[in-house]
Formats: sequence, structure tokens, C-alpha cells
Amino acid sequence: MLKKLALASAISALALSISGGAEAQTPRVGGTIRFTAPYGSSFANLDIHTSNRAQDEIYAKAIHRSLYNWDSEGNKPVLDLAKSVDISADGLVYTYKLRDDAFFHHGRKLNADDIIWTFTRLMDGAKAYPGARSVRLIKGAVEVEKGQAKTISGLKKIDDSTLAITFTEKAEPGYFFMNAITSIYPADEAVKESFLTKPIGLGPFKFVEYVPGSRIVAERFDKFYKPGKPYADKVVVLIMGEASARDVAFRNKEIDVSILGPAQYMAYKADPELSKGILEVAEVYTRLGGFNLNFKPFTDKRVRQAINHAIDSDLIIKRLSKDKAYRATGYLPLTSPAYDKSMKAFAYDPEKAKKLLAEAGYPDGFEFEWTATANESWGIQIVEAVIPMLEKVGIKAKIKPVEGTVLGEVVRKGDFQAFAWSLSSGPDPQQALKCFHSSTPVSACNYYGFKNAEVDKLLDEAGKADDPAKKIDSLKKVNAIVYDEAPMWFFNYNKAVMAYQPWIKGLQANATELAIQNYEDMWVEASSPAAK
Amino acid sequence: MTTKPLLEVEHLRIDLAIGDARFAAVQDVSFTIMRGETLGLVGESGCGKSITALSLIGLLRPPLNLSGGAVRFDGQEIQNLPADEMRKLRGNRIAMIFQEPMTALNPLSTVGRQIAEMFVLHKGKSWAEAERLAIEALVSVRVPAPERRVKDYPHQLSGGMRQRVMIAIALACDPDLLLADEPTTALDVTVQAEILDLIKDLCAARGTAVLMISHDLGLIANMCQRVGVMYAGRIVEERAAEEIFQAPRHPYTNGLIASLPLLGARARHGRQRLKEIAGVVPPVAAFPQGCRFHPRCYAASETCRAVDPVETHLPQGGFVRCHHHV
Amino acid sequence: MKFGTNLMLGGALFAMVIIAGIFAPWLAHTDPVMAADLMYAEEPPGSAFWFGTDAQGRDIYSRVLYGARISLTVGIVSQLINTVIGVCLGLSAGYWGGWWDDFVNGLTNLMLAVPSLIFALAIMAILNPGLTSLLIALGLTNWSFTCRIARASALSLKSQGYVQAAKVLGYGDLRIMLTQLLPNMLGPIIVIGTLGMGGAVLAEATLSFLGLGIRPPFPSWGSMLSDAREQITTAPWISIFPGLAIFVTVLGLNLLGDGLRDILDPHSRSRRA
Amino acid sequence: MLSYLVRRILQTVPIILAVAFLVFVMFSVIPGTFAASLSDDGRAIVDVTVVERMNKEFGLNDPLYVRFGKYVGQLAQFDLGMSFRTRQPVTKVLADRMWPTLQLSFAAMLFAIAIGVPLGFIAAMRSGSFVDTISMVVAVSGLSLPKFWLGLLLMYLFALVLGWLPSFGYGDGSLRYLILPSIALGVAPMALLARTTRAAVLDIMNADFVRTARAKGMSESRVVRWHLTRNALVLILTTVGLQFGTVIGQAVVVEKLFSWPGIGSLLVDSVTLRDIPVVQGAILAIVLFFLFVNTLVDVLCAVIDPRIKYT
Repeated sequence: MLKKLALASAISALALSISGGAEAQTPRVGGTIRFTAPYGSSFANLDIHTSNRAQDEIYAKAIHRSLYNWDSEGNKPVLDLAKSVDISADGLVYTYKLRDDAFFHHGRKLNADDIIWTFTRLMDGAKAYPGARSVRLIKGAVEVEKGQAKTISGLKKIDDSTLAITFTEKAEPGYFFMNAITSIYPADEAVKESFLTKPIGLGPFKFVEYVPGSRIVAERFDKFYKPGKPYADKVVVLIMGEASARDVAFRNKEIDVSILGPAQYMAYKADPELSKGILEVAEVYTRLGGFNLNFKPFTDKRVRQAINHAIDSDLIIKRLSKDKAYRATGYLPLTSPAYDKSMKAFAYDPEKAKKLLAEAGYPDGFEFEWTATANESWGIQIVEAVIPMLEKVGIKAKIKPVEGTVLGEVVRKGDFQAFAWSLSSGPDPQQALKCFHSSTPVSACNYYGFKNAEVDKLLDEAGKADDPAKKIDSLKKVNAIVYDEAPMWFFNYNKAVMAYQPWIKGLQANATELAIQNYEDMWVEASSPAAK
Repeated sequence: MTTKPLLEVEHLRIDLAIGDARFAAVQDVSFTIMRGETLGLVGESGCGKSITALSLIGLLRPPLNLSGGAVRFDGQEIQNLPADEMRKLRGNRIAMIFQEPMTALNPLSTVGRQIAEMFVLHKGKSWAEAERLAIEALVSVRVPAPERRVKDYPHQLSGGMRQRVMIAIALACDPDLLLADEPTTALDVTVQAEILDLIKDLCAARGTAVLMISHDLGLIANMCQRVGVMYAGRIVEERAAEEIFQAPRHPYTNGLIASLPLLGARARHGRQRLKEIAGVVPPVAAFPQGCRFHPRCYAASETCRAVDPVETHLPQGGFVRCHHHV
Repeated sequence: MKFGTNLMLGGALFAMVIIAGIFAPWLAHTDPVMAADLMYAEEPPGSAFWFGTDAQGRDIYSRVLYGARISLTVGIVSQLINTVIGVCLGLSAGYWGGWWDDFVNGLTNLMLAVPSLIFALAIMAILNPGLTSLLIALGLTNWSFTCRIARASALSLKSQGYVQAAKVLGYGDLRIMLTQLLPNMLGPIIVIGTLGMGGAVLAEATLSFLGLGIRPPFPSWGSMLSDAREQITTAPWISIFPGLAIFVTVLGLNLLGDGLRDILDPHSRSRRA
Repeated sequence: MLSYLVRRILQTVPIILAVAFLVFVMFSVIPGTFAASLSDDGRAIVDVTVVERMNKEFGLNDPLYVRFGKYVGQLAQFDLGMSFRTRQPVTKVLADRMWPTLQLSFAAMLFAIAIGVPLGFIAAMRSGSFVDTISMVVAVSGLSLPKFWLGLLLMYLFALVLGWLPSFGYGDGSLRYLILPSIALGVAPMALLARTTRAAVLDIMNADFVRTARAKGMSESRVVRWHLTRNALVLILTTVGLQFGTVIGQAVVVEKLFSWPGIGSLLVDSVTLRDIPVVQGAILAIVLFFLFVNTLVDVLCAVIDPRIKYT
């Protein structure tokens, strides 16, 4: 009962913060948005097709646009560069009517050829663009990737502003073509060498300056297709990887926004002034402790459930994560369309855990090695708090500390007993749950080696379903089975928290990644030090 | 012929500070030097000769300091002179040559410049003028090819050359008194003689008085009119040079002379073995009670052990500090 | 500074750290790793928790005490490795000369040219973070000064009479190096080792900050300080106490090194760097 | 003189080659790959084909000797390869970041010299006094603080509490932004320089030639100007040269903390992401810089000190 209440309040808080972000006010024109890129101390480069890191997408949103965009309010992908789309009866051919008011920064109007050129570029077999994973959904793309064809057969230009795309399977293309890795480039300019130092896009801001390791500056693009927008004159995206330094800079009013970790979240909440500028959203990341289902004790479902019962996740969330997380009640996150509100988290019950362990044949517990990175939200710091709890039911866990890149590698090789990670579990529930399909290799995202005939069947059904409701229904069932099978310790869903200065308006509660914002919707009040 | 002495030293005392304790490294040292005269100070190393010389021109550094007595130079008491006044005397009227020609010159400056500094400092010359005078100074100390040598750095010169440069520096301003602290100890024997001749000649020519400090009795005998023998911070015997070598009064002097290797006639007569004085000079902090030499003295008696001897002035001039002087 | 002040103060500080490390199990209030009680997370310093508690609810006082063990291990072991490498290379190079000397000289110049922090960073990344890796990383990267000193003194000592005499007597090279040369160069080497220990303690903290330090279960001061840096406004005690511990230890070692130098290596003041 | 310079430069060649070799070996055996780093934030599901293609494109599937051959071949043409991450030549990536690092390390050294040397001088001139004790305590304390902690404390004090300076970043490259990071970086070499200077000056003050200078009747200030400074300078310069190595190494920390866009922060990022060509290039660049500075110092010393032979 209590849990339900907590959940309900969490969701309502979410709703509140979203509406808070879109308050009805008259936007002020002018000023500079001083945004921060908190994930590391550099950007990759100015060719956004080469990087799928959130860090790079933060700046790309100012300069580039993709076919779709994420609608934070509606919590779904929406058409961006096209006015409308017609879907064929079999659900595979999408005919897009492109915007006729979208201009590139060098003044030329968007053309269907630009999209075809961009998608073909992404499939360049020699280049390994991460966006290839999305474009592969289009018919004939794989052939281009393999070098068997020059053009993607599924892309057909009907006229300058009409484009027909044939997909290979039924899926919501919005999820595939909304990220910056599929940004549309101008076909004429992008082939030039100068494009790499002075990118041209369809976004609300024109590229001005890039100081590697420091910042990217962009200025207002007057021919941006949304009337009256952008409001600000300029966007400066400052690279600030070090959280402790970011804290000082934010308090010193040198930056307009900052992504907060748990410790700072608590501090900012407690501060009467700072607490007024906090934006929270349930992000589509699930923090979990993954089990290797081929490792002896973890082969038994009861053992896995026992661990879920043995850990007082709520306490950890409250005390260690400082409430900067929502208790996980399954794999799919709160904001997922297939999230089932009726699901309840594993109760903290050491007695039951002991009983389950005894049933599974481990009355005295067992030992295992937990591969983890140093991370205060899901890594070693969390595992350290879990270890004493497991000890109480007889399970001895040993931390195997590794670096981030090494974690990715050992997990993908299945070279672990248990791992601690934060995994993207949305926004598309179908893609997220596909990881549990037995045909998905460990190296892709079925890290646990999960195998369940019922799940396979339901996932296949969902893939073919035309009716969205039916699809969601199947996915909900999959989520429930995964929950019961417990291939992981369901820890929490991230509560992303952004602190913003009082003069910054129009921030969006983006559940896919809070740091990625549509800058054209934001404006700077006169009280900002950079209001001029 | 009783003229005023150039330098009078009376009851000089130099203290060594170790922590809060004070020890007299030099005590009750008195001597005089007349104009143009050469006084030798002789003794084993560690007996206080060098610091006596340093104290005369105010160059003692902590933990040593001049703590008593008077130094009169040309009738003026200089032991308490303000630093500025003292500096004007130093180099200009009282010059000093040191033992180690290897390190006594700045390795990073040309010798020309180091000599020229004297003229800039004391004669108010410009650098250009001073450099020219430096060449002349080098000529006077019989350095060959002085025009080239002025541009040399000390490490390019031999030990003897460097000591010549030191002498050139010391005598640059025609001082009244030259303090020569073991000027030849570090040099080859053949070079030693040249350097000593040089000092002798130049000082004689200019009427410069010399305080010659050495542990080498032979050298002292050659150079000096009068000799003071120092032991453990005191002058134990001070007399005219010929007298002291013919008839030493103090057992220590006796020992020093006896330990000299003998050349010429007397050696042929049969005293082949060198005599040594047993033991070593005690450290400052451990000077013995009574006569400071008694632990090493062949003639030591009960009195020597208990009572510190005073100076006994001799009829023919000079004094000796011994209960049993012959 | 008066003679001996450095030595006394440095020695006292360092002794304090050693005592804290050795008697940690008796002085500590709780287990530094397992006693994580989230009910008491981030308690400020008080009578129950002298230095307060950290984010996981562990007693910082106890962790700082146990941390002394880690830091001392890091300092002592890594410096021992450095010293052994440096002395072996430098001594043999100075004594034998020839191509071996050229080789060692080149190696030393190489080590001097690559900043040791960057070297250590690379080694940590290769070996995966952890205590053993850290000991290796810090132990392999700081021997160049020791090596230079050992080589220089071997060079100057080997021409000395007693070494020549030992050679004439038919002593083996190894025996001469160990019995004749080594004892005569110990002074400066001990001094460098002492100062290097302080450097190692700092390097541990720095690597933690760069995400490549010692990892749990060891409560190392560096990782404590580095982990708590974001809480410096909210819960300053979590970083201040390990920070102070590092400061006191390194200060102690630096003073001790200076003091030892005055005694063991009095003629080389200008070699301080 | 010229031949001396040439000889000094030639001496650095084997070191550079050895570093190049060492760096290659070390980063060939490092666990983790760039492709794996793409998913380390858990955000993106990286598909298998892209990972394989990347490893192929970067030549990571080739046997070690093939990769080494390629690496050496490139190095011979002063080519450091392509960055995995930026897909640009490493030389360009480094060139973009070189200037800020130079700025920072020179500023830090300047701070260290400007404060450390006079401090050491004063301490030596007043050896044993209160001033001496205080300045040496300050110096030893400066050596005893982890740099990132010191930087953080500076940031709090001067940016947040006092509001005098910006807390982070490169800004427009003006001095205001440079001050805090260069102090954080410069404190340790400052402390070392103060100690070295003090020791060197004390040594020289007791040197025979200084006694000679005094015996010449020189005032203390003349002794210092004419004889002490130049002699101390040789020792100080050598220390400065060696300290540059430490400074540029420690710049890694300071750059990361202050979001300073130099080689150091690039290096840390590239190690984390396993952008190996950039790591190799950055280390080589740092070593080259260190060797350059030290060759310069050696030449300067040779100019000042006639005892160092040019031949």
C-alpha cells in the first residue's frame, strides 16, 4: 500500500515538473543559453554521424535535425522534418511529405535527396557509422552496407518534397530516426572538406565556433522552420565533465544548467534558492545487477529471486541514491508505454530469501564475483552497500572493479558472473524487450543469456501486430515474465535531475536523456548574466 | 725606530656557538704588525689561524663570532666598525688570499671581470677602464698573454695561475695589509716557490705588510720577519723568525721544528727520523684545563695540568706561554 | 629551521600514521567495509561517529584508520620496489660501466622523459584498477632519481682505495657492490625513498580522481577523498578527514626526508629537487 | 655551440623512439576497445556489425606485428594515425589541444618561479629566522596536498566565496581563466623551487668564491647580484626543466578538474574511451615537449656556465 502511494506520488511529481517546464509565459527574445555537456571532457568531432554518445547529441540538437524528434510532453517520437506521413496497408511503406519551410544554414531548402544521401552515407560499409543500426530497418540498406548495391532500394524520391521509404519490418520508425546520429545533412555541402570544421544543418542555431575540449557556440538561425523560434540569440554548450567543478560553476552562476548526481541532488533540494530550479524526470534507464544465467547458482530462478528479496532496494534508493531514483518494478521504466502500473517490486524479505535459497539447494549461501565500475548511481558504490545485505542471507559477493569500456566488453562476451550497470530500457519498449529474445546474441544485448519460449513467442507476436494496443499488451506480458524470471536484480529507474538557473525557461522533461534539449523552445530571462 | 704599528690585535676572542653553548675558539690572542713587515702565524690545522685572519676583516660567519678584544688598524679600532665602513677597508686596505684557488674564484665569471670588480668597487672606475686595469694587474703578477687570459674562466687556468689571479685581485688596490691564508698549500711544490716569490716581491715593492698563515714552518721561515705559533686558539710563542728556529722556547714549537724534514748539512749529520708530536689538536669544545698543550707535552707537570700559563715576555722581544719555557 | 626540528616533527607525524595503521583493528570502532548501515548515512561528526559517516553509513574514523594501512602499504611497498630497481640498475651501471651503463642511462632518461603520473595512469589502465596494480604502477615509475644517485656514487666510490683494495684481494663484483659500495650510498637513497613515499601517497589519490585508483574493499584515503569530492558542500567531513590524513602523512614524510637529509646526506643540499 | 645543440637534439632521438615503442606495446595489451566504449554509458545498444566493422576499420583485428609495422611506417612519415573517435588525423586533434596545455604549463611554471624563487632566496638570506621557517613550512605544505583537492578548494574560495575569478573553463582564453588552474598546478613546483633555491643559495653563500667576493669589500647586495644569482640560476634552471615534466603530467588532473581543453584532459578521455592513436600521440607529444624544454634548459645552462663543454 505504502509503495503504491510512493509510486503514485512519483508519477504525479513527474507530471508536475513537466507542466512546470511549459508554463505559459511570454518568451523573451535574445540572450545566450549557457548549456553544459557533462559526460566527459570532450566532444568527438563535428560530424555527429560518427558518435552516438549523449555528450555529442547535446550540441547536435542546436545545429541538426532528424526526420523525427522526441516529444517530451507527449512522451513519444513525432514527425519533425515532414509535415505528414502516409502508411501503406501492410505497414511497411511510409510516404513522407517533407516540410517546405525547412532550410539548411547555407540557405538552401530541404530536399528529399538530402535524406536519401544522408541515409546512404550512414550505410557506408567502410565507415561503421552507429546510425547504420537504424537505417538497416530500411529495405535494401544492408546490401549497400555490404557493398552489393550503390543505392538503398527502399528509398524512393517521388518529388523534391515527397519521399517513400520501405521498411523491412513493422516497427515505429520514429524511434529509429529521431536521434542525432541520423541527422539530415545537406547533400551538396556535406561532401566538402569544410563541412567537418563548419557543419551545416537544419537546426535552430547556426554553427559559429568549436574550441575542442572546451565549447561549441551556435547563433540564431533566422530561417528556422518554427515561426518565432529560436528565442535565444546564442547557445554555448560548455564541456564540463567534472561534477564537483560543475557544482561550483553553477552556484557561481557561470552556467545555466547542470546535471546533478545524488549527493548534489540532495544538497540542491535542501537549499531554499537552488531547490526552485530543479527539473526531474524518470529517464528510460534501468539500473540493475545482471546475472549470468549460465553461472551455476544463477541458473536457478529461486536464487535470482532470493537475491531480489534479500536486498533492501528502497533503503538504498532513499539513503544512498538520495531518492534520485524510482524503485524498479520490472525491466521497463515508468515512462515506457508498456509500463504496467499494477506490477509491484520484489519485497525486502530476507527470510523469504533464505527460504528460496534453501529450496534451491543453497541453505548456506554461495559466493560470486560482481563486476562493476566506479559509479555512484549504479556501480561499486551501490554494490558496496548491497554486500552486507547479501551477507545476511549467506551470500558472499566480491567486487571485481573494472573500467567502463572493460565492463562493456566483458559483459558482451558473457565473461562475468554478475555485473552492475545502467541500461537503456526505452523509449521503444519493443526494442528494449527484444534483448530478452533467445535469438538475440549475448554480444548484442541479451547479456544474461536469457531464454524463454513464451517470451520469444510474445515478442514475435508483438513484432507482427498491427494494433498498437495489442502490441503493448504482448509487451506487458513479456515484461511480466522477465520480472518473474528475474535475470537481474531490479534496482531502480533513473531519476534524471537537472538544476537550472531561475532565468532559464522552456526546459523539456526529456525522458530519453534529460541533457538533450530542443534549444529553440528555451529562452533566457533578463535576469541572466548573459541576457544581452 | 719606534713607529706606530699598522695593525694591533689585543686579547682577541672568537666564540663558537653550538646550540646555546659558547666556546672560545680563539682566546687572548695579541700581536702587532708594522708597516711593510711580514708576520707568520703557524700551527696545525684547527688551531684557529684562519679564523683569526677572517675576524680581522669581519668575515666570520655564524656560528663563529668575534666576541672580545680589540683590533686597531692604522690607529683606528675596527672590530666594531659598521658594516659599511668595514667594507671600505676590505679589499681596499686589507686584502686577503685564500687557500683554495680552485674554488675561491667564481666559476661563472671571467678572471678579467673578477679582477676588474676591484677597480669598480674601490676606485670608482667604469667597467671598460677596470677591464684595462685588470690586464695590467695580470701583467704585474707575471701571467703570460694577459690580454687573452682576462677572457678566460677560472676552470681554464691551472692552480698556480688561479692563485696569481687571486694575488692580482688582492693587490689590485695596493692594500696596506695582505692576509695570506695558506696561499700555496694546494699547489705543486714547484709552483709554491714561484707564488711565494711573487708575494714577497710584490709586497716588498709596495710596502705591503703581510700576515702569512701556514702550517708549513719552512715557508714561514723563508717569508717572515716574526713568527707567532698558535695552538688550540692561542699564540703560545711569538718571536723573531731566526730566534724561534734556532732556539724554540715552547715545547710545541720545539715539536713542530723537530718534525721538519731536514735538508742540507744537518741532515747529513744523522737525525734521519722525523719526530712527530703525539696526539692531535683537541676540538674547540674540548680544550683541556690548565695548559692546553699539556696532554701532548713531553714536559707536562702537575702545574701544567692545573694552571693556565700566562705570557712570559722575553728580554730580546717576543713572548712564550709556558710554565717550563727553556 | 633548527637542526632536527624537521626530523622530530616529521618522525612524530609519520609515527602517528604507523601507529594508526598497526593498531587500526583495536582503535577502530567498526569494520571499515562491512559495517555499512544506510540508516546512519552521512551523519556529521559527533560522539558516536567521531569523524562522521560516509554516504554508505560507514564510520569515517574507522575507515581513516584502516586507510592508513593501505596508504602505508602503497607508500612503503612501491618505494621499496623503486629503490631496489634504482639501486640495482644504478649501482651495476656505475660499477661496470660500458654498454650496460649506456643502456641504464638511456632507460633513466626515458623514465625521466615520460611524466610518472602518465606512466602510472597507463599501467593502471592496462592492469585494471586495484591495489596490486597500483603497487606495480607506482613501483615501476619512480626509480630514476635513485638510479642516478646510485650510479653517481658508484662511479665516484669505485676508484677509491678501499674498493680497489677489495678488487685486488679478489672479492667478487657482487660482493664489492653489496659490501663496499652499497653502504656508502645508503644515506641519500633513504632520503629519496622517504620523500618518494609521500609522492606515492599523493599519486594514489590522484589516480583515484582520474578513476584509476584502488578499488574496494580497501578503504584508501585517495578513493575516499575522490569519491567524496562532490559532497564537499553538503557533507564536507567525508572528504576533509581523509584529505587531512593524506596531508599529515605526506607532510610528515617530507619533513622526515628533509630531516634525514640533514643527517645522512649533509653535502647535497642543492640536490633537493 | 651549434654542434652542442645538434648533439643534444640527437641524444633525444633514441628516447623518442623508445617511448614510441613502449607506448605502442602498452596500449596494444590494454583491455577494452573503443567500440566497447560506445556503449559504456548504457544508453546505446551498439549492434554487433558496427562493433566488428569498427574493429576492422581500426585494424584492431590484425596481428600485433602487422599493426606495429603500420605504426612504425606511419611514424616514419610523422603520421600518428587516425583518431578512432574523431576520425581525424591525430596530429590535428593534438594541434587543437596543444596551445591551452602550453599556456597552462607555462603559466604554472611562471607562477612557480615568480613565487618560489624569491621565497627561497629570502628564506636563504634569513636562514634560521622566522621568515625562513614559515616559508619552508608553506613550501612543504604545498607539496603535501593532492592537486585536485587543492584545485577544488581554490575554486570554492576564489570563485564562489570571493567571486573574484571564473571557476572553470577556457573562456576566451584570457588571463582571468588561466589564474586558478595555473595556481593549482603551480603550487607543487613552486614549493620545490623554493626549497631548491633556498638550498642552492645556502650552498653558494658558503662557497669560497662568495667569501672571496666579501673579502673584496663587496656589499651583500652586490655579492648577490654579481656572484650569487648566476650561480644559483644554473641549479634553479635545471630544477625548472625537470619540473616541467611533472607539471605537464599533473596537468592531466588540473585540466580535468577545471575543464581546461588541453592535451591532459584529452589524454584522460582518450584512455577512458580507448582512442588508442590519440593516447599514443598525446604521450609522444608530452614527451617531446618535455625533451624540448630540457634541451633548452641544457643549452641555457651551457650559455651561463662556461664549465659545460660545447663539444
